[in-house]
Amino acid sequence: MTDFRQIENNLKKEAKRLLEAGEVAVVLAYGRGYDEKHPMPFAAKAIAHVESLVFNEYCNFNMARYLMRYPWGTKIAIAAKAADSRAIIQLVQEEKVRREDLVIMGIPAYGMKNQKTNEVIDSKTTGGLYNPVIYDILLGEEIHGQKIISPYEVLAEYEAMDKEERWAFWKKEFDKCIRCYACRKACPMCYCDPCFIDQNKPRWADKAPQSPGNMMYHLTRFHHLAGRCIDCGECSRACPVDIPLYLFHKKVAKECEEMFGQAAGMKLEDKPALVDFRVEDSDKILE
Amino acid sequence: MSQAVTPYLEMSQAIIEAGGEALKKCYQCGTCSGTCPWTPITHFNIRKLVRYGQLGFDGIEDFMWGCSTCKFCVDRCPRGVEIIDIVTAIRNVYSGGGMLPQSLRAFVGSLSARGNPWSGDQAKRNDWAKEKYPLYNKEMEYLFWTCCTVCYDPRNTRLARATAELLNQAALSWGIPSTDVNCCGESVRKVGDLELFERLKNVNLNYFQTNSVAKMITVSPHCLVTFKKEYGADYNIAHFSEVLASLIKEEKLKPKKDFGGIKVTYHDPCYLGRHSGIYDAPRDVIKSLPGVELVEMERNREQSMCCGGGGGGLWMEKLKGERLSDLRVEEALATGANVLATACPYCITMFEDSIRTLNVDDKIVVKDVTELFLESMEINIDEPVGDVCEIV
Amino acid sequence: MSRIGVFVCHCGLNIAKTIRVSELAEFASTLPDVVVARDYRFMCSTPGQEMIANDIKEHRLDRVIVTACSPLMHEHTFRKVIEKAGLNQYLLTIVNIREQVSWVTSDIEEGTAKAKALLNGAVYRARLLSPLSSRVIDVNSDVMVVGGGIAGIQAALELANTGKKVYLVEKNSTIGGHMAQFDKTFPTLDCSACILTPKMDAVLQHPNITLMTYCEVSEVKGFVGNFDIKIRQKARYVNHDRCNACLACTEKCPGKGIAEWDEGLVKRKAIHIPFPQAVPQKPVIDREHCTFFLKGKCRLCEKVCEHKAIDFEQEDTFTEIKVGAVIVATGYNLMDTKPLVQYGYGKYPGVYSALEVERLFNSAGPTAGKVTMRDGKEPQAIAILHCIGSRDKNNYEHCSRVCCMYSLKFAHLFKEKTSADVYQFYIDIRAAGKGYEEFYNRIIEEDVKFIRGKVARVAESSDEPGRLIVEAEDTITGKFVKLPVDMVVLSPAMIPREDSKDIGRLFNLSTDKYGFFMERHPKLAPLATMSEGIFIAGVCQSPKDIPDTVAQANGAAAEALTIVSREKMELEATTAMVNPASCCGCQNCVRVCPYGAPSFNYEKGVSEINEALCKGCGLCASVCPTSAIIARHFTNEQVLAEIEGLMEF
Amino acid sequence: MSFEPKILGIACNWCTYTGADLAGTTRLHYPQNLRVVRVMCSSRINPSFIFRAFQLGADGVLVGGCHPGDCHYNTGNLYARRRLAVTKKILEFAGLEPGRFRVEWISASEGNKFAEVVQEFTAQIKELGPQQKLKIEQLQEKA
Amino acid sequence: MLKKISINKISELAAALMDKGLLLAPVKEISGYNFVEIKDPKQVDLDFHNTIASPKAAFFPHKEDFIKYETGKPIDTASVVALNLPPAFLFGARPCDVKSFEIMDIHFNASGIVDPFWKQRRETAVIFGYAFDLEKPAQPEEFYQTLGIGAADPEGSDVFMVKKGGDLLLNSVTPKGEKILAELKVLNEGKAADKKYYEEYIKKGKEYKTRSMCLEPGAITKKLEDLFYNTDFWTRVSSACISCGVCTFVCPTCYCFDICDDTLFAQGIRRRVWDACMFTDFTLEASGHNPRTHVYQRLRQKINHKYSYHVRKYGVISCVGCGRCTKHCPVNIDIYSLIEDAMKA
Repeated sequence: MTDFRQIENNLKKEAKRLLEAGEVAVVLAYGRGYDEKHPMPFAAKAIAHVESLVFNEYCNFNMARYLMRYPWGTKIAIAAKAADSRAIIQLVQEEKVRREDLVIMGIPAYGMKNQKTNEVIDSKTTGGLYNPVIYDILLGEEIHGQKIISPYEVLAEYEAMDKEERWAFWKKEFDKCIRCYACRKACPMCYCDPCFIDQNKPRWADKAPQSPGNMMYHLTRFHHLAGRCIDCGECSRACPVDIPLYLFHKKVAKECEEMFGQAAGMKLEDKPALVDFRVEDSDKILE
Repeated sequence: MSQAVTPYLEMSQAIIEAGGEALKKCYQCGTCSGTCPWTPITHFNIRKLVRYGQLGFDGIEDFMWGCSTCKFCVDRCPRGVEIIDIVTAIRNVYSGGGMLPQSLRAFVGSLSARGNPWSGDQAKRNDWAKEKYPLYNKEMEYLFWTCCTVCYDPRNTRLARATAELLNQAALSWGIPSTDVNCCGESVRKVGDLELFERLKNVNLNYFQTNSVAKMITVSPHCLVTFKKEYGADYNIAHFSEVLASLIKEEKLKPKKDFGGIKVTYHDPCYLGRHSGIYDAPRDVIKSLPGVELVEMERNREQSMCCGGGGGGLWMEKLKGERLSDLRVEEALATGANVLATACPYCITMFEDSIRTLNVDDKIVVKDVTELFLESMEINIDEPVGDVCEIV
Repeated sequence: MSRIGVFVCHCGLNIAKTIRVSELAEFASTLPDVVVARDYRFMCSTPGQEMIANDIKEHRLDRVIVTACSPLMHEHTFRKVIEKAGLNQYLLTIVNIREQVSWVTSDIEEGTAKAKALLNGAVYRARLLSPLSSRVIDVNSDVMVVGGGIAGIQAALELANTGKKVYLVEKNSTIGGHMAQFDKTFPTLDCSACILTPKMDAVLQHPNITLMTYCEVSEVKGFVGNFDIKIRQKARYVNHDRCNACLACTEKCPGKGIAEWDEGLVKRKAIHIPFPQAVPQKPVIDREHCTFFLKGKCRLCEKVCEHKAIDFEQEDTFTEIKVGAVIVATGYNLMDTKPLVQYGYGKYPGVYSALEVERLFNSAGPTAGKVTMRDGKEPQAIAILHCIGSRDKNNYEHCSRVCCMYSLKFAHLFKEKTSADVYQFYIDIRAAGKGYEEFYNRIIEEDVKFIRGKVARVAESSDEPGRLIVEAEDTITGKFVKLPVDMVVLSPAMIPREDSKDIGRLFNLSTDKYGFFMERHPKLAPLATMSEGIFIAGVCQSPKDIPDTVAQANGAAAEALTIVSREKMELEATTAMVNPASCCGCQNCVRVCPYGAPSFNYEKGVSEINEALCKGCGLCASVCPTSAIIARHFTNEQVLAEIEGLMEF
Repeated sequence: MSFEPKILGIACNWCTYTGADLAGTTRLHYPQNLRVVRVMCSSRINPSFIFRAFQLGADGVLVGGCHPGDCHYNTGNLYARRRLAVTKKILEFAGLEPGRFRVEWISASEGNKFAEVVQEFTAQIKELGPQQKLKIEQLQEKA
Repeated sequence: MLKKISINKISELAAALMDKGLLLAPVKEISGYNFVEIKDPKQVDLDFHNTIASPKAAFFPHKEDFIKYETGKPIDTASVVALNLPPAFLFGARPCDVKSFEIMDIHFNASGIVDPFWKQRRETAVIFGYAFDLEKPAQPEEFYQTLGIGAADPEGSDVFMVKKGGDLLLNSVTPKGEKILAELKVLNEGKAADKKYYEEYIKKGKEYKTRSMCLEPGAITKKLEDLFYNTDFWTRVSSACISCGVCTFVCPTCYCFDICDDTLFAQGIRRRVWDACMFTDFTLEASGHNPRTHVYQRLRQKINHKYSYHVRKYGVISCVGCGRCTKHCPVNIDIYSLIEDAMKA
């Protein structure tokens, strides 16, 4: 199991060093919350703040979503677990942040827990990677030897359902949605302001939190994240009515990987899938 | 009988299904056969083998065993054809029909019965260690994976002991696998027996999982490539020459003895060089030895010539004059070196044979880079030792 | 609220036969915002058009819907009609009830129902139409040709002969390109200089051509019809106006530099002209090898020059040039074969690259046409190796098309000038031009030996020092061949110039993975590019021989004329624009647009669209997640409304 | 009387729309359930149009574009191919019958292909029956 | 009157209530409990601590249709949606939630401002309050004691329930409660011992400990007013906030809403939907100007509205300390620590 204490100390040591050397203006990591089980995303700007940095099995926040809050060109150090590092790569690909402005503190973590249900987070709800895909400093020992289980295995059960059953499942789920938009705000890739759903000209969907409007909002969001979603599972954890959004995003990510041969946020030089094309994409993807 | 032949496409389809997908890409330009070290000295012709595979002509059997999977042709092929996969697929399709040559039957039989190609007793796998070295357990950092050749082949057990000594000298936390592991299966896979390879692989995978192995060190490049490419799990595995080179750089191990100005030439084993891209680590180790001058052969690094041991070559009988290891020893002698250093148990075995048959053992001797370094630390591991294990 | 006029056409019986047109008009009048609904036998006829014009004035209509034939037929006619009547031409929607309804059904019920649905969709859409006006820009009539090889020269001459002013920009100190290096050309064995120098001279003399050698493009701004391009004139340290090309300076100069023109076979002076027939025939000083620049003394050339043309203080100068169109013809290089260690180029002196051999044959070359090796001896056996780097996934996958032919030419010249045995190692002989196969047969008859097998290795011969051994498998016999030869000639892959990616970036040309420029359409528009007004010709687009290059140069000249022959140019009106309030800075539009119309403004953090480059395809509007991009005349609201209208009944 | 589906067609101006006109000039008959919207390029189709069309009660959506490589704007339909493929996978995973959304490359000269595709697609939609899933019944959710 | 029923017979009570009207009771869901319209009596499950979303949706639903109309038709053809709902039984509301209805009544039911929809729902509904289990400790997020709410305050409920071992005591508080308890045949009479147990339970409820500090409404209001321009404070406390709006949607005392028109072809409905001050476009004006673009401004507004402006205008803090906003905040921002910080700042 990951040694959280060791990572926390390394995090503090590195944050202190970076802030003292003035290499970065802010360190995005995890801070103490109102109790042990509830840490908070935390932006340490001064040496004094380093003391309240913390790392335990509940620090599931994807800090990449805070990168866009700082003006272009600010030097930022960011704590990045496996999925977060993919989010950073995707944001660099989309030029929302520059790679040279970032000091990525990679955290190989295994055995993180979902705060609400206390289950151990595994490849069922996330991309199934344990080691950060990209990092400048590594805060812990790389994790090796784990049996590689494809994150898409959890889909088999839903893909096997026939379409009526699956429709009933999704309609029930999306009817629960109260349009609090926490999924959109929790997602590092959803940085559009204003979002398409907030607009009246054109009016894409009804405002009422009932099936037609909810369906339109969620289906369009799945499309906007196609080839971009890095499967960190933050949207499902933020949802107050527990809609399993990670399932649908995973399915779209799986299809995109099969059709376009590239997974989101894995390589810096890739271009996001839907703003790119290959002449030899086969027409079979349309059948 | 009539010279006309008709393409038998079911055969090429079977080859493609067995992993020879790249068969379709070859446009017979002849680069591979021009590059292959075997073409000038034997009747084996890799281009003809692929051609027969493409059209399913019969008569393929008599020259499909010549390839020693040294990957020189794959690196040069202008169409990027994975030729080794084609050779493995052809051998899988044909060996299924009992076409295995006589010299390989014993080797495959021993593997399926005893889990190692040397007909050594499974229980005697760790006898080379004589209980001096610990078995691996969860707390240890490294698993020192002992390849069957260094366990059973008398000459190569010395390599295992040398490595073990150096690991202790460097005070690393390591252990050797228990006797319920078996061969990594590289050679049997290249010989085409994929089913036997799967069986051997699962035994090892099971051992790795139960002991939650994370980091491994091996002395055999063949095990290195197989664990990395065919075992489907991301193991952090390194060849001992890399570990040794970094230990020297960090000054954890220092050579003492001055060799007095001897000339050493280094032979790049195909599975360490071309297959894994490790060229400099063994050279750094040699350069760190006082009183040693490293001389390079004309065919070195990416252009290195195969010793002939790969792809089951170690166990095949080769006619005199048709042995690559002989040519390679002559090339080493041409550089005026008195030590031929290398970093693979297969190469050591082949070169030992060649030096004996060319009876030049007074002019040149073959040593593993590890043995050389151990010698420089003046540690003697050659107690008078009887025959380690009876070859049944 | 809008005031919509609906006009249904019978088109004689074409529509009226399977659609109850009066019922359709009656249905139209019941729809909200429809003020007048009429049907008439021929809407496109003059009385029909007048009816529309009158109704616009009388009922103060602000939207017109014509339900008739396909918009591809009469949209322009009706646009002109409503424009004359004072209504903006884009406030019109055509409903296609002939080609897509009446002609494709025989059931009048079905036809009328579909017509109603289509009309309803049109009404929903018409409400949201907005007036648009298209901009007109004037066009500069000059042309710039980048690259002074045979392609650039040919294009410049064609354009100049039509009276257009041409700026020919060449990076080297002379025009002529690689063709000027050759001795003979296949298949006719014409002397290369004899057919090229007249054209080079014509370029020099032509009043309409401004020749700018030793110059590079440094910056490109503007768009089709209005490019302004900054040219950097590299310092020559020789004042070409005063110099009368007596070349006295070149004899005296002590400086020694590698002669690029002779592929480095010999040295040349610091102050030099590349070859005797160079155009302009005036020297330049090469800073790196001039003893004055290196050590601060000498200045021998200055002393010798009677016309005081030497000027060591010269600086790079920049000039701004305005042109309407550009032809890029930057040519090619041969791949450096040193990394392919197996062939020993650069290691064994007997291994030559093709261009080096061209210089050996050339009478103005280092050996004045005599074939002598680097050690001065005449080769007894020569091996010419094909496909070195070409047709090879690890280097360049394409076939360079011309190596087979010039290898045959070499074989002929070797046989003619030496008594050596000549061998060719090939995979396939590709002789597909006019007269090429005949040339190949002629060479076979000259007793050149062909071995079918790609060479694996060139090694030093151990028993004959100084000679080379070529190792390959003769795939026809299956034998492993070890051929002792004196000279090995490599035919390296033809690749674009190393700075082709920078030129691409300057002119917004995308390049393939090797650096060849991407044409707009491989079959139907091989000379146009994605940037309007920029054309390409010659090997910079893909490997080709001289005849094809000249043909492309003429084509590119014609295409450039289509732009510069007009004074004015009308821009599309249905272009896209960005609403900065909604733009979230994701730059999707910048990444997808093939024309480079959107660009990202980093200060404001929003995208902006250059309407001159926008073709109105709407791709950026559909990839924009926040619907910030408005695709005029096909906005999101209009399309959504039309869909809603179509689905109502 | 038998179920008459409402099918939305979105056609690219340069190829499919011209192909449809050609089907008209050659008087090829096909069922009239298709209602066509003309856009300048298949890449103009925003996937949200497709979702919105099904919400507004379309029983089937047929998108027509130029063959890859023939697009008037050169790379438009290559982007569209990827975006519409993702749209199709999303609709299928949500549970809509796969047969209801179809993309066809129809060039300006393939009038008969246009007629065949519309014929075949309309029959397929008739067999699938009315689309109840995404359709907004009435604005009032059943309390 | 006091009635009694054994806990494992709850489904019978639920069935009885379902015959009389709409039953809303807590039901177990994936990561907690929620008030749901009960379809099958066995769903009701009372061993919950508190629900994820507050029961405000019973009276202030996510979506309320006001007016139906047809575009293009004259205005008088539009029709106001008549609301005739069966009586609703809110079963198992905790004391802090019941108190929240009192605060919400100020806005929806007070003199002068009457929302007919809220008013009708409130009047027809019968609230079955349910005391917290005093043996179990309070949840770390709760701090209703600070707001002067006891763990077993019966005020505001029509019937107040207390758990006694395996039984459930139901005591009527209001006439409406009396009437319903009388009608429910399935309940049996409470004994004197039960009555005494009930009174003691209520008294003990007062001392029940949750997180608390002495919070005199005037003091916090004064403090917040001084703090208004201290942007460092607000930036620090809001640095983690992703302004998602979950806290306002689960909060029992947040009542902001947005009016919008949803149209389909010619039909149109004007309706009310929940809105949140934390949404970025909450204060977006038609001109495009948005006075509160930054996260810290929105968080400052939320805190000030509840602890400062509401007190100045209505004299009571618009918060009941149920702790839901802390429990369900995706980034674990805790309103209690924030108020503590504010008091110290």
